[in-house]
Amino acid sequence: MIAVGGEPFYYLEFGDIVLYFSPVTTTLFVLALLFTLFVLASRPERQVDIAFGSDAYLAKVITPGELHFRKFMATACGLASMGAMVTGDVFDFTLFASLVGITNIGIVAAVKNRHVQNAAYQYGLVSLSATVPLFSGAAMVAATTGTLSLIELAKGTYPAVPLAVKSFLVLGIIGEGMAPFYAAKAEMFRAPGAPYVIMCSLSSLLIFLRVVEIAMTM
Amino acid sequence: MIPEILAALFFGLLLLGLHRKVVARIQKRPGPPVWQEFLHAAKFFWKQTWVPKTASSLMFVGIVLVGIGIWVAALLVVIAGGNILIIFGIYMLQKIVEHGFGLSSGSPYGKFGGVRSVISAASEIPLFVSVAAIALFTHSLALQDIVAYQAVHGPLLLIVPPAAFAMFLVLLSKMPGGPFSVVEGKELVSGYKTEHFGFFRAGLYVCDGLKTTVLLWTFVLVFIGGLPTAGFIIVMVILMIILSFTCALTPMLTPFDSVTLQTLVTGAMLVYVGCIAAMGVPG
Amino acid sequence: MIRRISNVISHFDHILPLFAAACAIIAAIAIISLPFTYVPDQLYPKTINRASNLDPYDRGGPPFTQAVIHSQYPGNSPSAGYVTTYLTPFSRFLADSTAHLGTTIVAHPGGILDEILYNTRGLDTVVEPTILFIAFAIASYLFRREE
Amino acid sequence: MVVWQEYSIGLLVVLVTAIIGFYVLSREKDDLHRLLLIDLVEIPSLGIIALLGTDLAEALVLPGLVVGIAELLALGQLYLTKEGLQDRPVRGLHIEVIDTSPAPVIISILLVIYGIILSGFTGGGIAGLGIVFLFMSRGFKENFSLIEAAAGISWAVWILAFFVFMFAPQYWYFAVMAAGIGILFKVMAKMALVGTMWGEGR
Repeated sequence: MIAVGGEPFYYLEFGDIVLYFSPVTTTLFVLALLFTLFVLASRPERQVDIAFGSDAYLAKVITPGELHFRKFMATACGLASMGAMVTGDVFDFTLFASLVGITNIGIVAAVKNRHVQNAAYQYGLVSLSATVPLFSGAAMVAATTGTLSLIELAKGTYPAVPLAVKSFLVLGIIGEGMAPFYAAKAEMFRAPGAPYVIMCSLSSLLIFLRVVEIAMTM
Repeated sequence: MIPEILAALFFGLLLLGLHRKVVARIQKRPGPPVWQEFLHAAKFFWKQTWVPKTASSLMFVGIVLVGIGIWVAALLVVIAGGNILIIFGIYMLQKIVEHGFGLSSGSPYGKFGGVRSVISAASEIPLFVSVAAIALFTHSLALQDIVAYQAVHGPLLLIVPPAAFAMFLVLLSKMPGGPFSVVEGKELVSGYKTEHFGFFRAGLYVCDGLKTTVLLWTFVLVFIGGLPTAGFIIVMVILMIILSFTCALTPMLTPFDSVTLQTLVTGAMLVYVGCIAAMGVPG
Repeated sequence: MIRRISNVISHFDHILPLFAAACAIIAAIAIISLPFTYVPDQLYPKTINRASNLDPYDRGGPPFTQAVIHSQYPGNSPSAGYVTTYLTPFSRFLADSTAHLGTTIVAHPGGILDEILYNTRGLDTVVEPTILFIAFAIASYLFRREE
Repeated sequence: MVVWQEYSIGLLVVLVTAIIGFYVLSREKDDLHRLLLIDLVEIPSLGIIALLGTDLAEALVLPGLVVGIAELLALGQLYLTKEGLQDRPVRGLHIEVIDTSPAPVIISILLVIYGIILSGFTGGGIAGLGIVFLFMSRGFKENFSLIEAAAGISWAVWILAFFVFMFAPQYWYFAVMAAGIGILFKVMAKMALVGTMWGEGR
């Protein structure tokens, strides 16, 4: 019984890493899947900027090369969030989270706009330093309980995970793109190409939901 | 299923109308009739509709359906007494929907609305801290179990008042004209809604109606417990009036002030939950 | 006060210092709550066979036989334990004739590390090069766009 | 009462270093220095993983390391782009001996052969080094997208091998060999690409 997410009804085994589908993880997985498909199918918008001092306005158009690259990044981001939603292993989850972090950088880094690139760089620095609390959190979970599997941890027979270790994990996820570090992200969101930029937002929200579930399960 | 959805929609729009009425009366205006929002929705259904030339057309149209879809799903989860995390997950997806609305058109006003909706994602964090506080007591996040727990131990509103307060702030951030409602600020025309007109705007009203009902209902279920239907309606109306008073009597914050305030609340909540966890839960 | 805080967080240059400070604070909290119990019953415990030619990475006995692996779900990977001793013919010759061939993924392929990485925790390893792959794609895209 | 074991003492030391690292990071203003400092901060995290003290720790250190390197690579390139530092007129080594004699080719071929014999990660590294050396010495305008495609395909082979492990474990031998060869070519191609990315911009 996974206390917080409800009873899992399907397990998918990859050796020691077992993916599980409980009501909560399945819902999140399906949402990630739907949005990924949605994002893949839609074309980017043409962002309109007003040219000050005259009546003119300009529409920014995304070049085909950039379009392909960002579509690829958005898809990878979607796949990573899907994986993070259903994985039943703490370390695997942190890896998926950092994959989400780096695809988010990729989605906006391709934009040729100094301001956006600056924001992307700062966000990238945060997401890179966030791997420190993430991975150390996962390692400390293993050391203090002797397992990394959420399914085992949820059984309650293992020693409790110290609160500080949980905070490490949550802080790591926050660093991968949640508020209040969103301020940097919001600047990234000024980039044109709504469907792809939305993936950044979606993936970090979903991952945050999942880490709450994980922290409460442990 | 369809009657429930329609009832929830109708009720939610009425609540929003009530909100406008209360705010207007506080400001010494007569205000629109209570069913004004409903009339708006009905009117927009028959208005002329097209997709702007600069928009990402699939996204422009699809995001309306997505918005309606997620709130219908949330409503069904509430009715089924499902997991509260799913409801809050959907609540967070509202951010994505706002973002999609704002960015898909290419309009700068919509874009600012969308960007602000991303900034205001800070409002979600108090939500999760309050969820953690609840889980410490109920040991489950299924709505059924939470309601059952309250039937035995009395309303959670009295057991964990700070959690209720945090969740109240979250509700507040989704009310039009509230201190945290930076997303639809009037300096941005209509924020993320700017470019969606006609039929799409009607869809937005459907979204808003469902959203209001679902959020208020969840709040009542989680913090007060199971009630008869009439009781639910009365408590939700009272809650709405409290919210309207708060909205009318507080200034709207700048986006980053709003983030700061919500982050501070989150910090306080974290300390509180930490204290509960450290002292051990009675019962 | 609130205004001052929001002025700080509104600028993205301040995000990294904020995050670093948060990390430092959490680390300090971790130090305060420190003595953590280390659970002795760990997965994949480390035992080193000093006598082996494959020292320090021989934990699986002779090549192409199944070693005993203490994994989380032994039932899920029936072939666990074979990969511990994967050697190419040439490295096998080196291993047989000298005492200086450690077999790990960073020295030579094979060894218990590969067993964990490839077999029981394969999904981790799939995700990890995917990160590398994505990072690489970003770098090469940015690099090439300038040409 | 929880006792102070070796694990907790080790953790104390590593966490103190982490605090120092993060403190420095929070004071640093320069973008490039921040990037370098983060690399420094990552080391305590590897330390914490290593304190696990099992084979699992070793297996976890590797992804940790790779993620750090990968993000460093991407961010480094992003830094160059955002600062507009593309004007690096470096092309090859331009040493006369290396330009004309057949030695670089022979050395490269030897390295590649040795790498193939070793196979796996190290083999890929060594073979990749050989190719990088060849490119450096001759300043080839190599076909970037071709190598990229090769890297992608070998990556796919490698991933495929993992799925064989998971879904058809009875073919583990085939999977091991496919993985060993896949990673050989993958690392080789990646190294070659990274090695040629310097100095070729305008």
